[in-house]
Amino acid sequence: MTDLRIRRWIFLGLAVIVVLTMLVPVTTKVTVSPYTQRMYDYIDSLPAHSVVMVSFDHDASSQPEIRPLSLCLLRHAFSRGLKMAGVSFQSEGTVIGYRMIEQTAKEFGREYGVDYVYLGFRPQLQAAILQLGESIRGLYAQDYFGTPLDSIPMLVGIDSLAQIAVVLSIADANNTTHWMEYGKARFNVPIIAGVTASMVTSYDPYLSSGQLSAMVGGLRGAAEYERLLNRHGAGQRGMLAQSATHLYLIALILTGNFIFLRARRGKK
Amino acid sequence: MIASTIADSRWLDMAKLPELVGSVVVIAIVFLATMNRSIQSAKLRKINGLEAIEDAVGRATEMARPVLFTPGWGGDIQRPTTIASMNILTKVASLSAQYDCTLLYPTHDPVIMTVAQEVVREAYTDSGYPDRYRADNINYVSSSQFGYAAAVDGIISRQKPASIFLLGTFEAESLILAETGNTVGAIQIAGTDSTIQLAFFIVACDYTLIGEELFAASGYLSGNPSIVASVKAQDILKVVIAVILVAATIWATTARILDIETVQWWKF
Amino acid sequence: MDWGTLVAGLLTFAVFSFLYRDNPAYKWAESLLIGVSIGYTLVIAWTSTVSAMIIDPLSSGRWGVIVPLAVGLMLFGRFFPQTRSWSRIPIAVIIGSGAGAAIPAMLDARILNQMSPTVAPLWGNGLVASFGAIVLLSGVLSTLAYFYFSRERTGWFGAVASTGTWFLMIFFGTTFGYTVMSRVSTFIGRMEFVLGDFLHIIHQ
Amino acid sequence: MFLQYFSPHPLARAVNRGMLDYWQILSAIALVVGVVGVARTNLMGLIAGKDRINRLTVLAGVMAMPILAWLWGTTAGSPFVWMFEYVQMPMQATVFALLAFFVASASFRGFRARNAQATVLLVSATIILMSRLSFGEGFLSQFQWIGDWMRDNPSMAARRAILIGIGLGSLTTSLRVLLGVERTWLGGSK
Repeated sequence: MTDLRIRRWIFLGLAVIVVLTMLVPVTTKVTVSPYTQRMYDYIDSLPAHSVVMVSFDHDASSQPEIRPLSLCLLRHAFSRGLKMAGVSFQSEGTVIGYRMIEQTAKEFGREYGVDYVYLGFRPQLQAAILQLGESIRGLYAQDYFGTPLDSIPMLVGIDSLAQIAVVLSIADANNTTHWMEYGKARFNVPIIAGVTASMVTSYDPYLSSGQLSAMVGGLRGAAEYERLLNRHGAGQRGMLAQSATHLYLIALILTGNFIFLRARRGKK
Repeated sequence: MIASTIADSRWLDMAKLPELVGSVVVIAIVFLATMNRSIQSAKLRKINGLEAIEDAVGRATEMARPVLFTPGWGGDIQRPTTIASMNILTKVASLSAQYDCTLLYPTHDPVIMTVAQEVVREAYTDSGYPDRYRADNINYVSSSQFGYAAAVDGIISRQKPASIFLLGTFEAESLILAETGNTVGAIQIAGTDSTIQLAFFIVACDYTLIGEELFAASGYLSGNPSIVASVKAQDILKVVIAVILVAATIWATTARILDIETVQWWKF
Repeated sequence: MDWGTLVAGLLTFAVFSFLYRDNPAYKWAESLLIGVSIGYTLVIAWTSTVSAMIIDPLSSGRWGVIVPLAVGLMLFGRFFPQTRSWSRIPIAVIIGSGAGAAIPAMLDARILNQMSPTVAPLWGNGLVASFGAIVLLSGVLSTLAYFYFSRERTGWFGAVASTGTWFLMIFFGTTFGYTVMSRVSTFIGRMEFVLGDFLHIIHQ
Repeated sequence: MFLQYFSPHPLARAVNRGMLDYWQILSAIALVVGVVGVARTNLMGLIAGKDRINRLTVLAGVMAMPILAWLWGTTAGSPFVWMFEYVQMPMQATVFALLAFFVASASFRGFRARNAQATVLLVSATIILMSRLSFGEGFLSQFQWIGDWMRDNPSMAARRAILIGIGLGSLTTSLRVLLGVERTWLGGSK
């Protein structure tokens, strides 16, 4: 069999496994990791009415993975009575961020301009963060809908990162690093992050060095968070498919090696 | 610390003093090393990926197929990584000028595109073949991450480059490009400062420049004594860092064993 | 089903068809994606840069933006042979200032902050912690040795540097494992859309 | 830009802000240069009669988005956002989802126990995959702490060293640029 044909069979196998496991209505029980617990406790301990800046630092493409997690974090924050200021430094995250924040605010009956506000997109993340440290109005004269910031009740007396309790960066790439390198290092605002699973290792050192105050990652993190919030959601639903795929990948690694080692022995 | 977020009339923020001292020391070491004649003649060890560049371009020429070079989606021109990638581009461009091999350079950033066009044009001119330069082959494809990935994938599967250089700041698109490159049987030389993507490149590519190796590349390729010396300066700094780490660890361990409260001078 | 979901579903399948081989449906979807995403970027650049940073300040009499604008416009010099060298100026400014800004930021986040947490007492916090601290310190040191360029890898130094390779391999393996989770999750999330919103096989 | 990092003085901040504005303005201007290139290539292809439908699609996409935005605005619910939510977003997410498949083929092909180091690579990847299974408590949950330990110690060590290395590499590259030793980006070494 040629390499290309083997590839197609591998692809087909993966598709079949994921589709089948998603159709099985079984939920697996996840254990909550200390990371997720730390994030939960962090948000839980913020005083009510403090302002959280939510930065949607991800692209449309990561939405399938990160959506369950964003929903969890936003729901938790709204349920705690925190005020949310949404921003986005990834143009594609703009609408997504608005939809997320709008949806969860509605669930909790929060009012635009009083409990949450959406400022929209600005390019050049690092430039923008430095500017936010100086003056929010310097970066955003108006919110997403063109209302001047001065006529938004929630933002009275708030004009720089110094008045922000914490920045929640929902990210699929290195953007949280910029928040730490510029926002935290320079303006000392705490940073917490909801990230894709692949970013977890990258951000680990920052977590242990304290540049990142808390972090939760991936669909698994969402499943754990859903459990802490006592809600059933897409995170928990995806876990069986996730685990089955991991087993499939392990099987592929083993088969690959089996073929390789046998071929090598054949040569000897 | 909050004070540091507010502009005031002080010229120096005392909280940033360690960084300032550090920067001055680093700059001094690099500067002195660059000027020092004996350091300029330092010998550098081999880096596999760099040695393979010439073969890769030669292979493409023999197979009458193009060479593809792309700097990834994550960087902008200000990033040192992009500058480092440009150094290797110069080498690849002058080789493809000499061998009369088509060089394709798709990018996600128009500023990078303009710089790359200059770099390649200059390399072709320096090699004595200005007429072989085609500006159209160095193009902006799309700023969106997966728009870029889809476009480069399309180019790879239709033009079937014999050698692919993935050098720069990569994010999730890394494996999409590397695996597609693999299906057309290309030799792939990758290098990035994005730590997660390194894992994928290691698995999927023939040669991978790991982090700092990418930056050191210009010392190797240009042979410019000042640049060689600055690579040597990096090594000197590494020794300094190692000595500090060991000294601090001994300090901390001794303090712990003797149970003494001590200044944690290594915490910045 | 609404139009949007239908369009999104069909485009999803067109992109997945690339897994079998490059084909006209994928090619068309790719062209559409490229076109639309460039158009999208143009709009974003217009609203957030041209309109917000150039037109608004100018129309309200803040002329300061003219300087960066004029330098930036020199980039168009590249279209004419006589003025080609002009386009290097804006690039030089951006690279120079970028390099200046990178130095302290890199030192702080990439070097100092990575050094501090590596330092921990090697003894006195229990066996597991000690073992961890020893592994961590020796890992950092040997991997640094791997990146040492100006010395051939022979003798004791070669041994240290090759220990560094082992740590690197563990890191790559671990990262690969964790990243795989993310990729698989994305596919699962996409299938939630295909099986749920589009085909209505599962109910959310 | 280097000195302003350390200073809270208003002048330093103003210099900083001006420079950042400039970065942003320059990328917008360069975008025009880039799009002109895209349009030119596709128009020439269209005239030459190669691959007409696809080239037309690219051009239509490039033009449609600004027109939609200009006519109906760009907030949630407008046609521009519809195009984004139902055309651009699903396709991007799907291209991303292709990665799951590529990960599978790379696992099959790339993780071969060629030598001791490659074996370490494959064993640690396998352990992490095992550690992230969600089949409840029991035997498999043992892998979780092994995985966490690997992540926090040996893997973290290598990552730190890589980061320090990258930091050093970036620093010296930046310095080389400032000292004028490194001039490739100007196009050539002159």
